[in-house]
Amino acid sequence: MKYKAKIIVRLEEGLNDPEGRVIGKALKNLGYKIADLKVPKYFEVVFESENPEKDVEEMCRRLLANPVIHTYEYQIEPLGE
Amino acid sequence: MKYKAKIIVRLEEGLNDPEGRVIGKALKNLGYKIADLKVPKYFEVVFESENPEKDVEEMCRRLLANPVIHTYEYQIEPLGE
Amino acid sequence: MPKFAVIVFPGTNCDFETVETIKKAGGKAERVWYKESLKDFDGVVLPGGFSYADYLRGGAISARAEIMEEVKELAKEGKPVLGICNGFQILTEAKLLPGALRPNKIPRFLCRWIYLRVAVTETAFTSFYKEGEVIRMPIAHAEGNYYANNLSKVRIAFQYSNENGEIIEDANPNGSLLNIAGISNENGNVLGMMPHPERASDRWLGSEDGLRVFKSMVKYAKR
Amino acid sequence: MFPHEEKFILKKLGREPNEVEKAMIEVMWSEHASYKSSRKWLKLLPTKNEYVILGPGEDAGVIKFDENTTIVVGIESHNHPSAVEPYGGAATGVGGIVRDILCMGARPIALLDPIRFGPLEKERNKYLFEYVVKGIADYGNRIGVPTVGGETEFDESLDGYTLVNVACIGIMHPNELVHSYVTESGLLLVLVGNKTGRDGIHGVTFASEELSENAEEEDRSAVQIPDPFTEKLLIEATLEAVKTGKVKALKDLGGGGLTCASSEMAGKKGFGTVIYADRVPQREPNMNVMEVMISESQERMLFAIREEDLEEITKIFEKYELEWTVVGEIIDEPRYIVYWNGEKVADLPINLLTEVPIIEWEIIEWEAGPYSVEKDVRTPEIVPQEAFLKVLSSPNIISKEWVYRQYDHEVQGRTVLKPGLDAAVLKINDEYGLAFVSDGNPSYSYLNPYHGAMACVVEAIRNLASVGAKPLALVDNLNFASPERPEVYWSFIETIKGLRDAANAFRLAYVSGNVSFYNEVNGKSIKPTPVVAALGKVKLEHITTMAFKDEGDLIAVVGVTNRELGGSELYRVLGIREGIAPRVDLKKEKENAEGILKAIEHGLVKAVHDVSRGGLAIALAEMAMVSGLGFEVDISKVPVEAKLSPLEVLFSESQARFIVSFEKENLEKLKEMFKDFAVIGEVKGREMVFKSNEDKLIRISVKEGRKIYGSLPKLLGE
Ligand SMILES: Nc1ncnc2c1ncn2[C@@H]1O[C@H](COP(=O)(O)OP(=O)(O)O)[C@@H](O)[C@H]1O
Ligand SMILES: [Mg+2]
Repeated sequence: MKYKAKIIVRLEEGLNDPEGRVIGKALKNLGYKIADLKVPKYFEVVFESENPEKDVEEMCRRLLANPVIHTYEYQIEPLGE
Repeated sequence: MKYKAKIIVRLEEGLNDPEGRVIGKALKNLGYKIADLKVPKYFEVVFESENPEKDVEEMCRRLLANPVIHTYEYQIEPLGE
Repeated sequence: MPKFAVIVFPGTNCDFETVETIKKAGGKAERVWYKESLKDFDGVVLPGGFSYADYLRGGAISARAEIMEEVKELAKEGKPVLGICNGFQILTEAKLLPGALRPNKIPRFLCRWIYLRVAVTETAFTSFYKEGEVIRMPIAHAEGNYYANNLSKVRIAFQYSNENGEIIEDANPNGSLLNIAGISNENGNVLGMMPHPERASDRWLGSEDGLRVFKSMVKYAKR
Repeated sequence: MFPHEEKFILKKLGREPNEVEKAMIEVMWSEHASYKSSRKWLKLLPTKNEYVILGPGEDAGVIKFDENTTIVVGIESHNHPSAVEPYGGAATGVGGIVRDILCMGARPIALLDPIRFGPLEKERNKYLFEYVVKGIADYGNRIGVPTVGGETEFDESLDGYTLVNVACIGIMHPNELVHSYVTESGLLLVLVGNKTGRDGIHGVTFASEELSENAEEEDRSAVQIPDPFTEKLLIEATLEAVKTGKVKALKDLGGGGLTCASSEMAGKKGFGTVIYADRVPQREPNMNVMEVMISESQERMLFAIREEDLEEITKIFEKYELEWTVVGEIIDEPRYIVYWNGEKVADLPINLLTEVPIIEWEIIEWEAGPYSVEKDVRTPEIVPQEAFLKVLSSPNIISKEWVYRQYDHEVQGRTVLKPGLDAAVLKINDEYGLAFVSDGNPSYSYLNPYHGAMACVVEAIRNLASVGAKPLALVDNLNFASPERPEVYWSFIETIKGLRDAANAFRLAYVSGNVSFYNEVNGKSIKPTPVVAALGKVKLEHITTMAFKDEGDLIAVVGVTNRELGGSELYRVLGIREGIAPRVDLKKEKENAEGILKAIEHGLVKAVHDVSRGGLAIALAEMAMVSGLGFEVDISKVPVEAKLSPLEVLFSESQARFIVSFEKENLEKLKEMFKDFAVIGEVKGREMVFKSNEDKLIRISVKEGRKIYGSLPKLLGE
């Protein structure tokens, strides 16, 4: 079966996020009232699998996220054959 | 009012996407059956605004995306005062 | 003469000068493409560069390559394993060293010369230094901000300092924890560092302070 | 395409070209690919001397460094694409020039990036600036080629636009030179690298037209996504392939894509080619033959190799996981034939693609009309201290550290002199280094294109001399507005004459170059902007920097100061657009540059800096700020030609001048070496002090000066 997973990888709460800070500041400089801006990593993966949950969980743990600094979440939807 | 916007910025279809290609290949090498992998940019913005739709649309056009190569979409939810 | 493998991943770009520097330090060295084998080598250097263009995270994809299993074996045998810049990122991503290298506090690539304080001399790569010695070499990275939630299994080898060896916030170019620029494992045979000692091994290039990293490594491998 | 061109084609072909043929001809005849309105004038430039192995004509110039070392150099602009998409435009500009160097068989070892923008007060300009720099950084760093210098200039005339030039040098053994043309038939054409997509289609024609207001929406096709990962693999694979000696010809795919690369490769020495276009790996579905043939997708190379060597060479490509395909072959008949799924879709005499007739635009005489802005103006009276602070804090003067810290200027382990000094120096062997620098002065060129062009050349040479390097070769990049405007075309011709005369005076040659026309926004021309990059050779022991070395050293000026403030930074910060551009006296330039080299060789000077933008005041301040040491000078001692006000002495941008610092005991020897030489003060304390006789004009601590000098991040809102 084919699936599509949307995966979000975030920095652990409490770690500061320099990239988000800089983009947030740039938007403030353009005049917007930014209270917070985050830039999590985001992946859209189309894949074939017998066991999509397990596969996506593994992809995150083995490659897409670094457990030392990241948490992750995902949604999986079936795409049919 | 405070709002939270989730903004996804994608490369136009058809453009070369080395990052997606390389990460997709890395997952394939780990044994997954990847058909397609994309790495859109993803922003979570908390901001204050009188006119949130207009502001987010502008933020995208002025800084977060370049309409020449990107498309973008967003969802906005109110957070209260 | 001990022979070192300088591993080349797709996108590695400090391999040639690293080979030359090892030779200058009295060792033999060869570039080894990441699909080749590491048998017959007395040590390994993972040089700097942009393996896989830093896509995903610096070092993340390389760390999952098969050759890293061989590197782990070598490390277990006590042979010297040195990771420089991208090589350091690979070592942490491969869990050969704890922690992670996050984007710099100013999230941009930063190329400049810095001062380092040598914090420990009992490693395979620092025996030619004096403890507390202040040395100069360049950094060149976008993700060099070292972070770990537990430093108990680590030896801090190099720290960013000012000219006088003071470990102060102002001397920290990337926001790393405790000004850490390089760490080794408990055993001292695996070391990762963000600064580039191979770029500070020729008097014309500004300093020869880095050469002793390689001299130490060669001496250690001979033992 | 013009009607008379269409007629010419009809006559030559004896029939109407079909659609595919027409598209290919159009691409090859575009201004960008054919140089049709500049070629005639470019011929004026000197292209030969004892160092030149290969002058203009192939992808890059080749010069001799020593018996074992050949240097390859080229320069390229990526102005339009960068104005539309600064990150990708600038990055792919780097990629393009790097492949030009690579395809001569050389390893790219250094980049320079002369870049120009509108004023930073405007958000759009700031955005263009930040992303151009990021694009260059991300690409150059990832392919492991150090960016060792460049220029960064801001000018009102570029509001909303950007000029992105990139120069690259490569190194190889003399035996490794590979040409871009074949000299035998039967060779296979192997396309290596990225898949071919629709990006860049009409890119060449795009670069030959003015940027219209809603270019962003229209010109999507001209923008490409940079892929430094593939480029780095291409570099290593290509060099490994070249080492086998079995690569018979090599070309990168740039403007004009496969059509341009294959027709030039085959046609140059009279051969032809058959291309099987459907074999080209395609990134997008449903591409047609025309798209495949003219696509400008990046990171692709075309190799010509013998059939028996195919396996050996392609093994190398496979090692680097690069896709390769045999897309065609070289034939004896000078024809250009394209097949698409077995069907012949194009069949042209190959010289219809490769030999484009020259068309002369209207040439006019310079009229003392509206364009003639060169008229004398009085320098307003302002307090020198105030003027100094204004000029020092100008975005054109302040340190560009914010830029070059983002570039890996150390990779490959050769960078002896790093960015921030007069010229970069790369270590070539244990004895010698290669100096590399670029200069452009559009504010002079605008006032006087002839002298402005000469000023680029002589400033580059002064920069080389300041670090102790003897000039070897030049390359030029000519950024102009539409040549269809008479005044633009005139300024272009004047520029070429200036470049010619200046180079001739030093017996130097232009080994490569680039012309970029149609740089206009909203119907407004940019200033004529020639940019010159120069290469020099320096003994490592002789390398000198602008940093003051010791307190008590004397400071002297070499050269004469005239009242020459037209186009100066002082006038710019005061909003004065008129004036007379500094005049270049080639004899003096030569004498003084040679004198400086001799003084360095004899170990007589400790610090040397040329005087350029901002005049004596800024040159001295830079020497102090780089070193941390102050000075005290009396500017009434500066050799002048006529009577000048103190302000004019401080900020005049007269050419042919240097500042040196040295030990007292060398004074007499130095005096003998220069016609115009005067001690004006000494290295002293931690303050910069300018006096005129007993009047104190300017006094500011080095520390305070450095704060202003380092204010670029602040201007960017950081
Ligand atoms: N875009 C850039 N990239 C790299 N280096 C730059 C850039 N712009 C300026 N620099 C460096 O800053 C220094 C000063 O530049 P500039 O004022 O143009 O020098 P000069 O006046 O001597 O020609 C030089 O070392 C130059 O290489
Ligand atoms: Mg300058």
